[in-house]
Amino acid sequence: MTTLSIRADRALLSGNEAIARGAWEAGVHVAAAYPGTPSTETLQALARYDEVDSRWATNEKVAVDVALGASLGGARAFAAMKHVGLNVAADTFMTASYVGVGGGLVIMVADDPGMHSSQNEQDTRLYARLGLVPLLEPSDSAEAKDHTKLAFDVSEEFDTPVLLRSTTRISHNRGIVPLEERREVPVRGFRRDPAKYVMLPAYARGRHPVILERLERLAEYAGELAVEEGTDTRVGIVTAGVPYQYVKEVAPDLRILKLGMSYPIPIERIRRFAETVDRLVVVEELEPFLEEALLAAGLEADGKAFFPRTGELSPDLVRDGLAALGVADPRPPIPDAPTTVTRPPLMCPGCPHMVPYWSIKRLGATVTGDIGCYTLAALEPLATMDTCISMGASIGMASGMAASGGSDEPVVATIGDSTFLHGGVPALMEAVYNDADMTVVILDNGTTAMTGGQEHPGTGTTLAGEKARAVDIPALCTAVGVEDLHVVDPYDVSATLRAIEQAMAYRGTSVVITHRPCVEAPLRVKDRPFEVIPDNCTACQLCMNLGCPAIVWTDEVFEGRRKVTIDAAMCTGCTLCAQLCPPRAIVPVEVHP
Amino acid sequence: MTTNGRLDVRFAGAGGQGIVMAGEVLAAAALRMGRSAAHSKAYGPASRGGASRSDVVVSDGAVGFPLVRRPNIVVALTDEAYRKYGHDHADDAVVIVDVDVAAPRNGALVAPIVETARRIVGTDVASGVVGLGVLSRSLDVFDVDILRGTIAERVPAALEDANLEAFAAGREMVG
Amino acid sequence: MNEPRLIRGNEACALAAIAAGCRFYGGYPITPSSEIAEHMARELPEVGGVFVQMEDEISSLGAVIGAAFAGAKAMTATSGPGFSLMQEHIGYAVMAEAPCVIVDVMRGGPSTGRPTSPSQGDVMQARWGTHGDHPAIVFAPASVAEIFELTVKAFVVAERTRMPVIVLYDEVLGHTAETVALPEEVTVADRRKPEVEPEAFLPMLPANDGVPPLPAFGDGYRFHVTGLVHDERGFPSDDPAVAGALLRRLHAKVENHRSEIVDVATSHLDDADVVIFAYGIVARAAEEAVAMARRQGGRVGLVRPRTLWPFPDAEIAEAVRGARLVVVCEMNLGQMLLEVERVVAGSVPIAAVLRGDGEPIDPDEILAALDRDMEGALP
Amino acid sequence: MSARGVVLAGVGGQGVVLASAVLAEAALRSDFEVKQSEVHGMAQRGGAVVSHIRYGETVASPVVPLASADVLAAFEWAEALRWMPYLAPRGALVVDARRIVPPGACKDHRTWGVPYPAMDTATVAHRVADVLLIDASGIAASLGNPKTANSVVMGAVSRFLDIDDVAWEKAITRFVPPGTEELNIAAFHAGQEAGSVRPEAIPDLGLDPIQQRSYRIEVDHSWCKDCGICPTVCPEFCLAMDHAHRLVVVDEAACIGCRLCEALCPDFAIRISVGDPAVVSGGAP
Amino acid sequence: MTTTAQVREHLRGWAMPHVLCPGCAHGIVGRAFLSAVDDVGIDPDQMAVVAGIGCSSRLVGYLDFCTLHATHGRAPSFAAGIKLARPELTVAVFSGDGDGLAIGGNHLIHAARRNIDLTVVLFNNEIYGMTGGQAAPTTSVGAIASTAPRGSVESPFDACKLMIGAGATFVARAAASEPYTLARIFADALDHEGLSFVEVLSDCPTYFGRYNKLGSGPEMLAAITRSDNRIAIPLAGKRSIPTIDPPDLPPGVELGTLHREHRPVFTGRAGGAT
Repeated sequence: MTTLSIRADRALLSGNEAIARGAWEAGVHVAAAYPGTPSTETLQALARYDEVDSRWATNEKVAVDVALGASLGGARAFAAMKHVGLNVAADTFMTASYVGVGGGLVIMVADDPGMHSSQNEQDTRLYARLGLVPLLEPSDSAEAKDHTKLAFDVSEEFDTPVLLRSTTRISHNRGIVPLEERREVPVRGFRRDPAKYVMLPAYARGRHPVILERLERLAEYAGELAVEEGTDTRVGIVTAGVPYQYVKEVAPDLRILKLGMSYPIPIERIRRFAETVDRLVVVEELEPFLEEALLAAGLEADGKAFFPRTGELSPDLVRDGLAALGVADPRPPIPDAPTTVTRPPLMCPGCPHMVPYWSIKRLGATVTGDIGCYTLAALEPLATMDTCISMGASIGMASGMAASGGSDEPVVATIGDSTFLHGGVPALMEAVYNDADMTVVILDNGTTAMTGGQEHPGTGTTLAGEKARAVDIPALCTAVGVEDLHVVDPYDVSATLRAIEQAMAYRGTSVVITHRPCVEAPLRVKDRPFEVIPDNCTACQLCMNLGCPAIVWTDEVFEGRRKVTIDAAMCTGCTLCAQLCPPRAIVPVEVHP
Repeated sequence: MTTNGRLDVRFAGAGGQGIVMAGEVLAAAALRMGRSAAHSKAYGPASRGGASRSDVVVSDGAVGFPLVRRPNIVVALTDEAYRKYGHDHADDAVVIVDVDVAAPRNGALVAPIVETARRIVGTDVASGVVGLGVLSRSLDVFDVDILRGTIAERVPAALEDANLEAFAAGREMVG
Repeated sequence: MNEPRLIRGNEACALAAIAAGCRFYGGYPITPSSEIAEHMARELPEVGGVFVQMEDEISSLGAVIGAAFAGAKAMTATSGPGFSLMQEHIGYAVMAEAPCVIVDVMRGGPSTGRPTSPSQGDVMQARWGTHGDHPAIVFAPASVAEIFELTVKAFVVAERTRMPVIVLYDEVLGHTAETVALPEEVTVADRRKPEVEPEAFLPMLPANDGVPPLPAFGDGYRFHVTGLVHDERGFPSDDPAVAGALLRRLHAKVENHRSEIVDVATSHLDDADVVIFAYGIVARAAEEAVAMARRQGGRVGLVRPRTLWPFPDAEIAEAVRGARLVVVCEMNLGQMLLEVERVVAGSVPIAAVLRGDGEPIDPDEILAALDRDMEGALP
Repeated sequence: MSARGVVLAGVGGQGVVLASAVLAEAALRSDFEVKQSEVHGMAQRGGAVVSHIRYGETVASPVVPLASADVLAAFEWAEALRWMPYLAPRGALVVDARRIVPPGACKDHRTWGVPYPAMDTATVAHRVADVLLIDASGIAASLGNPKTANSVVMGAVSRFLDIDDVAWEKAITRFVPPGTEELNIAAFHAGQEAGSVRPEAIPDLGLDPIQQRSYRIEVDHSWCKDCGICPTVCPEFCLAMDHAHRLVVVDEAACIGCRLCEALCPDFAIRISVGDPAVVSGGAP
Repeated sequence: MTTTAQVREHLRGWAMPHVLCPGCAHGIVGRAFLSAVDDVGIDPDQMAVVAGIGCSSRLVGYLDFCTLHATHGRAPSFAAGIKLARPELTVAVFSGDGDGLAIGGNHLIHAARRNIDLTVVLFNNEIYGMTGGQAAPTTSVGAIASTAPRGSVESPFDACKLMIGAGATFVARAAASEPYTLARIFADALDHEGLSFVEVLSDCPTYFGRYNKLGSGPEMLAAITRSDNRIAIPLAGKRSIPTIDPPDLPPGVELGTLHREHRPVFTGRAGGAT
């Protein structure tokens, strides 16, 4: 048996790690982001490199502001976010296109086709067209790193911000990536140029033609970046990103034009490719972005007639399309999957969000929710969230809901600490300002839990792990004018129920801050677990209403109902089920000496 | 001594000299002699040392007022008790005092009662019995055998002989 | 009758209680009543009864009332300070109609006063001590023999009327041994039990005499007892009509049993110019005084209520008719005097021999008063 | 050789992602091209977790196409069934013979999905070459740490892959928590030796359907004081306070007859009685 | 736990609804008690319940046993009289914290010392409810009452420790929020020969809850459960992160059967103790 040595010049990296590596190798100086699946790990990976000033921003707009500022200061700058984050950042993004850059400015946006953990599956390529900004689209980890480095060069060469579009399948796919050294790029320094950087209407009017001219040059560049492969000319595939891999998987010999830069679209380059094949077909996820551009350019092309516009593609869906086009074997019949139990995601054992929602459900309210772990409260058994739209939307929506008079129950907005600081504060000011009769429950768990426990301005720690000033959320609420403010421990069922009830009863904008650290981050909470004394359990299953995954059935039945047990390995000892258990059947596991 | 069929007797002494028993013996003996009797005594702190009293009313018929008014007979065992309880007696009363009493009235019978009790029984507690002996000899009202029998009943068996001896010693003091 | 023997007042009280069927004693030691408790502690268990020394007089009467509802004839005994503490439960016993007997061996007061001295200072407290407008039944024996007699009677009356019945005498009587020939048997009474089935039972529905039948806890009748104003079901009521009717009935039932309760002794009244009013130990001095006065030729008589409460208005009025002077003698500064004044209502002059120093009133004192206050009463 | 495909499936928290990292690393150390794909985010929180690993001379798609996985390794029975469509005809199925019943399937009345499937290898045996139902959790526990069950499963998986033990061991050493390397390697080898267990040998969870009764909730409003306690204790939300803060029965059909409302009614005002029989709940099939 | 139908058998239905406030948990305690009486199999004709004065004490009027609503604090003495006079009865005492520990404290400890075979249930709601929310001997330091408008400054009694010290032979503390445990403990207490004392943590939403902003019945019941040491201790010690202050949790109490011994029972009769 031989011992294989792993080579130091390559590594198995996720797309996000590869992008971070690429940014580092490209000599990036400043990076800012707001966490959002599937983009989050990018900045966390970048933060491991000492040369880079990596930081969490309060939201995506701030992240782009920071990156643009750094860029105008002459440094290479990077911002990362998920697709919906770009909506938040769109204001700065759109005008950044006009001002151009100092140092290279790359904005990584991770789309989530299939909505594994997102509220929509918008296609970021449309933002590129809207902003007249070039967009690069890698198809695997190795390319992700290469495209990132390229993006910085393009940015500086064409004086434009560059979008780097990933998708879940790129970001969370691991592949082998060759590793290179960092290229140090000197910070050029800020060069005063009000006509370029101060977008007064008069100056901006001057910039628009510049941008359009830039776009033409970029389209040409995009054509040079495109790669042609394959010999089977029955169909020519135009594609980019991970769908390219699916096409290669299903029909490796087909003629393929793989775009590296999918905006601006290199129409002329495609027109030339089209001449080499019988039939032009676009394989792209989500919107018919390329397809429509080709049709508009007078090229005959197929796409969404064969490949779905919703959800993410897969080798199987691509096979289905190619088979329909007659260039691939149809997939073999696949027997139906055996029926199995549904397994929706759950809050963690000991999650401090459980009781606030349990309480709201008990009290009855119309709940505008927000983005975070607590969105799971929309599902059984808590089933206590009536809306969930976008980061920070809960508070403003509650204000509007209250104004509408359409809810015959109290209106409650629920929002996490990170989300509150991201987008909730202005809305809270609006609510207080307009005296909205509503309650805001701020679920403060001291972290950005949904994306895996990132720091934020309220946590007192930076991305680099250094101590920072923490936002005092109660003081902030007071400062914006909240008069009915309650801070409670959500592990105290009674106090939580009471605080929320009192806040709901208050006429005006009231705030309840439930205050307990997340059980997973930044420290994993694991205390003495609780157990069920079977003799005492009356199988009411009240404890199960918390939605704690550590509580499960046993085979023991009481009056026709199953008793429960607690998985000691999962139980964090949060005491919540024990507080709810009326027969006192749930007690701490005895510690035997 | 004028009695109208009623005799008021007072034992005065210190706690622990057996005056309550003496009174009870006298009352019980009176009952046996076909008369009525009432016995009362000082209670409370006075009964625990200091001056105390033990009163018996003996009547041929029913006892009217059950308390001793002006005693016809006084047996006083200490000077203090005599001064407190012993002086307010009928003019023709029989007064028997221990040698401890400093200034008994004229005609009082003075005897070493307490000392005799100590000598015979070993403690002061038989002083009352000695006093009863003196009384029974001074005044021919009580049947001596009944008194002896009553004493024998009331004292602990082990002290029966000593008490009877003390009673006899009391009687002997009267010439 | 048994052979006469020397019995102290407190012992007679205990003997009477046992003879009357008392099988429960709850008490707290206090001079000059303690011998009753001591006797009961010795003797009650011998006859199958229960003795418990409680932590205070409040709980003593509480236990007694509890025992009463459990079917026992029950009593307690105390003296001034303890009697004060018992007032709360005397009221409860009246309201809840708990048959029981309370003995107050009076001593000098107020407050701790003179614990080992006699007094008649509690006679008004026995009437009015507990709050609210309530009836009272109080007996005042004047001798050891009467302590026995009236204690037995107290049990009889308590059972017949479902009332707490108070026996009042003073330290002297409690501690004095007198020649008594106890009766061989005594007349006892048992409470009336319901005749209806438990389902039809209304706990506070009175019989014709105003007294509701009383089953014991555990007899199969499940009922509620309360110190609150209650209706015939025994259940609290806020209805003024119910409250008014209840209070009237509580009074009426005592009135209905008046002939069994009220007991007044008299002597030498036929030709009396002077009538002495006295009760308890003072009556004994008065008797002596009457005898002395009569020996001197004075026409002096005695009225001696053995029932203090309800006050024997008619009997006293009758006794003083034709007298030229009434002399009220009591060991307080004039409590029953007020009642006598009320009854005599100015028809006869009233003199008083009052003593509040803790010493018994002497016959000579009364005699002297007769001399002083009624020239010619004594020739 | 065309790319190998392995699908690892389990429940959030079981270590699926770690196991797939080990496999990818082992393949990398065997000088293969490797792609591995997983989904982060919500699915990790107690939900179903799946990871695809593809390796070979060249690998295009990071995702295993349907019916093409050489091995489907499931750390839990229901998850094995869920991902069966990915398994190639006559591929190998490795399953830890344990059941993690999601809370949603545990409520007797309020299931929010399909009930938990019976453990019966016959339902899948006809579509696979090898069914290896191993008691990985039991083996791991007997080795001293139940958390090494995923290493046991990977040991069993290794029997169907062309990656040598040295690569596996190095990969395990790299990814498992420090201090547990030896234990995990031992677990891995135990998995290589593990024999298949018969489903009948697995203790029954008692998931048979339960004959449910229906219940009547009677509120004696003349006794009830509308204190609001019972709605907070009713596990099935049958009771609620209306806007006038009066008690109302909102969902009698959901009543499971636990009688908590009775026991916690200070006013003796609630009566639960057994209603019409024969309402079968959504228990197991 | 018996059903409402069964429990109602032990109620004087004609007297209901009872006088207690909405959300007052005393009724839950009463129900658990009735359930225990049923479980233990006591003949209702042989059951006597005595109460003092106060909200909890009013409860006995609704129990279809022989019931005696006594004077303030004195219930143990009435109960002693009943039990001693008629030993075959099962006798229980319902008392409030003010009733039992303040005015009746002496009776309570002496009942324990004598070890009379009674079951004493002390309803602890930390306040005088019937009289309008005055401070009780159980009011926590800092808690607001109408006679402690700036917060109570007196240390409260630990009733169970007091009773253990006084010689009670069965001492338990339970919570009104836990009817099943309550019924079990009541059953044990009723079975126990000698004085059994059960302190029940109950609530007073009308006064204590209102003065101290503790919510109404549901919240106060939940708070009782949270104050159980089995929960309060793990909560207080739970790991936090530096930037989030550890929650300021009030101290908890010990629940459960705290003391049990066998000691001769006082009967007041010849032959004395059993």
